[in-house]
Amino acid sequence: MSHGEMTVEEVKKHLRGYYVVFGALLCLTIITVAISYLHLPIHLAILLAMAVASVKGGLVAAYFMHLISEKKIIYSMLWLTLILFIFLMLIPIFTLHGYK
Amino acid sequence: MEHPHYGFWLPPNISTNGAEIDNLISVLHWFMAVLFVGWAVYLVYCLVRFRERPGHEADISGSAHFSLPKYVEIGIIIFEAISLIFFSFPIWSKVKKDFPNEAEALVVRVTAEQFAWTVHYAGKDGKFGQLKIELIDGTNPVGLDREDPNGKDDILSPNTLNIPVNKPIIAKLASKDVIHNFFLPVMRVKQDIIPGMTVPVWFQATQTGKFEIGCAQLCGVGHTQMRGFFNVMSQEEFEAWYQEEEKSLLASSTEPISGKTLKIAKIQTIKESK
Amino acid sequence: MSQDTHNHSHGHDHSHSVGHELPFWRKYIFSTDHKVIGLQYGITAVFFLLFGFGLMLLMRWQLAFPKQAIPLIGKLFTEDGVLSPELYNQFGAMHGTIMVFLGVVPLGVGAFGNYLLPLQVGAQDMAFPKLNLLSYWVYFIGGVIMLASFFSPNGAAASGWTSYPPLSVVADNGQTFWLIGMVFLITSSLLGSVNTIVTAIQLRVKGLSFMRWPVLVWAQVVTAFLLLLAFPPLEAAGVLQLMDRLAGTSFFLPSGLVVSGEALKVSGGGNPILWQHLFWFLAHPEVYVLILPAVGIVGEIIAVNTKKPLYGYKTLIYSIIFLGFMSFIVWAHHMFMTGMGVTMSTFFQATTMIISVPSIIILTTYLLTLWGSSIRYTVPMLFAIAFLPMFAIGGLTGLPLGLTASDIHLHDTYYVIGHFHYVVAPGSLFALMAGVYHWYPKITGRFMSDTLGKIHFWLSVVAINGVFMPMFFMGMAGVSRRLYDQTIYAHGAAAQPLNVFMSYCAWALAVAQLPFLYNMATSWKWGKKIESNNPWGGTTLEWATASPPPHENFTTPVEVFRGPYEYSSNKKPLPQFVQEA
Amino acid sequence: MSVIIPYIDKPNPVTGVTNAKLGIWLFLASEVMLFGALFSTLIILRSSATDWPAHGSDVLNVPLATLNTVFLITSSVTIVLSWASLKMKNLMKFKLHMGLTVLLSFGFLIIKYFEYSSKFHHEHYPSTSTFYAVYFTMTGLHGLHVIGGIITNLYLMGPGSKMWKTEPERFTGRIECAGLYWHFVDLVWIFLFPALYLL
Repeated sequence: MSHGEMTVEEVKKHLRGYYVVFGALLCLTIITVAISYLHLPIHLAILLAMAVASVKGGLVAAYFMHLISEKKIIYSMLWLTLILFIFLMLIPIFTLHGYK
Repeated sequence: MEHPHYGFWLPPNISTNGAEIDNLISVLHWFMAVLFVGWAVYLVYCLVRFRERPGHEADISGSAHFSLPKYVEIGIIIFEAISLIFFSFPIWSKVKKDFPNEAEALVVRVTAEQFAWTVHYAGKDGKFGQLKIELIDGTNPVGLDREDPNGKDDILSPNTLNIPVNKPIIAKLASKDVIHNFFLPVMRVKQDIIPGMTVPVWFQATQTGKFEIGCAQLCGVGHTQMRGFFNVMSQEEFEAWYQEEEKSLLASSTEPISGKTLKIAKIQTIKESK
Repeated sequence: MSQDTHNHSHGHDHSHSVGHELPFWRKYIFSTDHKVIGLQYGITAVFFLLFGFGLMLLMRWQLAFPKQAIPLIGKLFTEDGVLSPELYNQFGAMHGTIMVFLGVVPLGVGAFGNYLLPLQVGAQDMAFPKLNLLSYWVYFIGGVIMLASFFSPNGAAASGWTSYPPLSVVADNGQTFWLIGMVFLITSSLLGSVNTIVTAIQLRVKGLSFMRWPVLVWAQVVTAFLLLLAFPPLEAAGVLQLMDRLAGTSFFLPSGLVVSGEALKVSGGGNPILWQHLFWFLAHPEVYVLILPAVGIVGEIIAVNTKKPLYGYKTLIYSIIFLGFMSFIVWAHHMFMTGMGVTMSTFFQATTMIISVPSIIILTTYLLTLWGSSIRYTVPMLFAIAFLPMFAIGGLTGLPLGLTASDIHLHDTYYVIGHFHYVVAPGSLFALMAGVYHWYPKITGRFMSDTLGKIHFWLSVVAINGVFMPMFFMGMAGVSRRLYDQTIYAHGAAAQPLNVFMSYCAWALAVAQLPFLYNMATSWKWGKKIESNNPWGGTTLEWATASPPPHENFTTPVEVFRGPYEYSSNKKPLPQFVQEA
Repeated sequence: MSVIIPYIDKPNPVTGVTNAKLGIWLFLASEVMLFGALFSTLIILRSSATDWPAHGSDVLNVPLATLNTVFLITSSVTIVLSWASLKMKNLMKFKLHMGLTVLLSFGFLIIKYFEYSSKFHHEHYPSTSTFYAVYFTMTGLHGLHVIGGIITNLYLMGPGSKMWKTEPERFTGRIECAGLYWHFVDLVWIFLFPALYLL
């Protein structure tokens, strides 16, 4: 199903989903700020903060950006981007550990 | 060898590591030549035999199956794998990783700046003096602290790297300003010097002679001028030079020592073999 | 043929009516027609190519005859007519920048991509015509900024086209121009590549499945993906370097720098290697941006002039895709000498060896297409054939540079210059010239002169090898690149005769381009008229319409019935757009 | 006769998307790489820094940034609601939600302005340290994206909305694309916020 051709009823159904996601995002924001005040060991803190951010980002992408029901062409393009993004993220690894 | 022979091919090699590198270069070029000649012969043959002419028509079946290219392709892959595993990896590992023991080697520091080299020897005690950025001035290009007990006998040699033959040398490279590249053509040594990092290289000369240091990375308007001298001496010659430097250092140290009145080794004047 | 003539006359009527509708500036300056924009890109790119080439011709004088005054025009640049080291470095940096970002890429991607891609997929225009207009003008502004930098107080950027910090950060103002210019050029490329991809994917006519795309369309799409996803890291790096220069940050400046005896007053803590990573993350894919359109053009021309199907079309396409993909994970082979450890160098050597495989497959499919063919020696075909061995030399010489051990000696020498110029000059540029000769009748309805074309070809092919072949020997001799005067070094002085020879060849190469420029200019009006709309017997969609194509490209609906390079049983080309065999 | 470009309002039956939608996703893909490069810069500089603040909250104002996060998340909801309103053929509701989105984005910028001026007041500039360099550059570039979004959204809410009368489907598609861009801006902030302020 494409949201490009959604009927009015389907849009209405979606609306509730948007509010639920909104609530979840607000909760996660509070959680991530709260965690930061615990002053956890740095590795754990980074892990938690990035995990929460990923969940939030995932929610935005999946529901607001409708990636949960997108067309194949968009998916394949995003997979490609994701892989190249991972390559890009090799730069810190190589810079920090490649010169030993 | 006083006057090295330079020409249109590899410069002479006087390094213990150089032969393997040269060997790889020549193996690769033979391979490239064979492959290219093969392709070229095939290409010229096609261009002549399949030219457009009356009575000749293209074979459009398109199903003509060739197996030779597949074998060539596999051959190339195998060759590349071999040159990686049996040539490049071991040589690189030897040059970059298997450093000689510092105790048996001569350790020098080479500091690059726009547009000069300073070679820093540790002196008799084998320990380098501290470097302080605030001491840097025209006569003390690396900011060597002569107050530091380790630094009292250190020798600074501008633009000239003198080394004894047949002894492993470890050069610790650093840059004061921009990226330079320490290039000893006859030693097959080339290393970028990234400011903020100290990168060691090692090499061992097999012959004496007078050669050059080049900067191989664009470092500004005087990049070309950034040429240093690289002299490989016999052990005796080297020791004589070293002692003379220390003597003149001692003579100057009767004056109050400070960074500013630092005695630096006199500049070698070499009539290059140009 | 009646169909064609019908289109032709129709097209003429139409373009007349458009001429009345739109004022001159809308039709030729701020046009949204992909064909006009393609030509704008082409003309601008040719101007920049000549400009960049001109810089090199001046540098070649200094290289051949160090510190001698340049005859006749030297006084324009310096008081004594000798090219100063400052100017030499500026010309060197700008030669690279202009040739790559303002010359070859706009010609291969901007001009050929814009003009041919919509035609080859059967579209009436690009998907976003206004965006297309915008991307040309953003490119134009970027070019103007680059040229303007020559007039800034201390001249243009002088830190090489790679702009390695810290040198580029402590350099004069020209570098700021360079960075701002680059931001414009990158933005233009990003807009253009979005347009290319959307056009190729969305506006395909009925029946044109992906595996029926002509090679050139595939090449352009892969190229567009490279531009789209590799350029942004350089844009980020450019912004960071601008911050370093203008806001005093230290992204690329480590602590403790002492420049000209003065401690640099910055916070420090940055990393010069970071720039190199971000730069080469773009600049390696950029090499394939330079070569892939050329590969596509050569494929089209070989397919038309061998009068048989292209050998191994699918293999070729998969190789192009794989090549594009792999180009993202080889970048650090440009940085082997920066002091990287064994693991990292092993990884990048391995990926570099892997990327050689698809390149060889591409070359092989073209070579095999020649077998059993009937080669028609048109001028574009001559250039396309010359591309093959030249590209082969360029590719093969990458081998000793891709292995760290041999790279120790060859890194940053003339060997590197020879290697990538073989890929880009007698490689890409020959292919682009072939493209000009091949599609000139499509664009203008007239042929370029055959005789002048052949003179151009033979002079060029000899001269260009005379320029670049000796570079391998210079590199072997250990002569570093970017030297103002190599005779200062003993090994440089020994190799100096090569430099003199190369310079003469470079000037000969310049002379060899005169018949080409004359031919291009005069044939527009006086060239031999084409007799049919499809003078070469092409099988792809751009030949389905009139030459030159009308404003909306296709006046009657087109449909695709088969792959791009097929032939009927009686050995006649079977265009994609013709239903009956 | 003029040039006809298909699939500007209705999706291409083969790919299932409109031109604009594919285009905006491609653009966002390049944006991912742009911010990716900046994040890798952040990781490198942070890992090798000597004077990086132990916690972002020591030097940055977390409550204000949290408020900003809430603003952006809310604006993401309002913009998707504005799109949904168009789907339900309600132009007024669309304008209401779009107006809210723009208001919230202005709120974000105003707070950002206070944050910046307080930093400048304490003489903390991009040149102070690599931390501030990263902070100002990344939030600055993100801020530019916010400004770009505001301009687009204002246009679509005002003069651009005339298209609703002539080509409603195409206009709805435009709002969807503007929404996708805006969600992306939100998404970048979702990662920037912990990376700079909380860690």
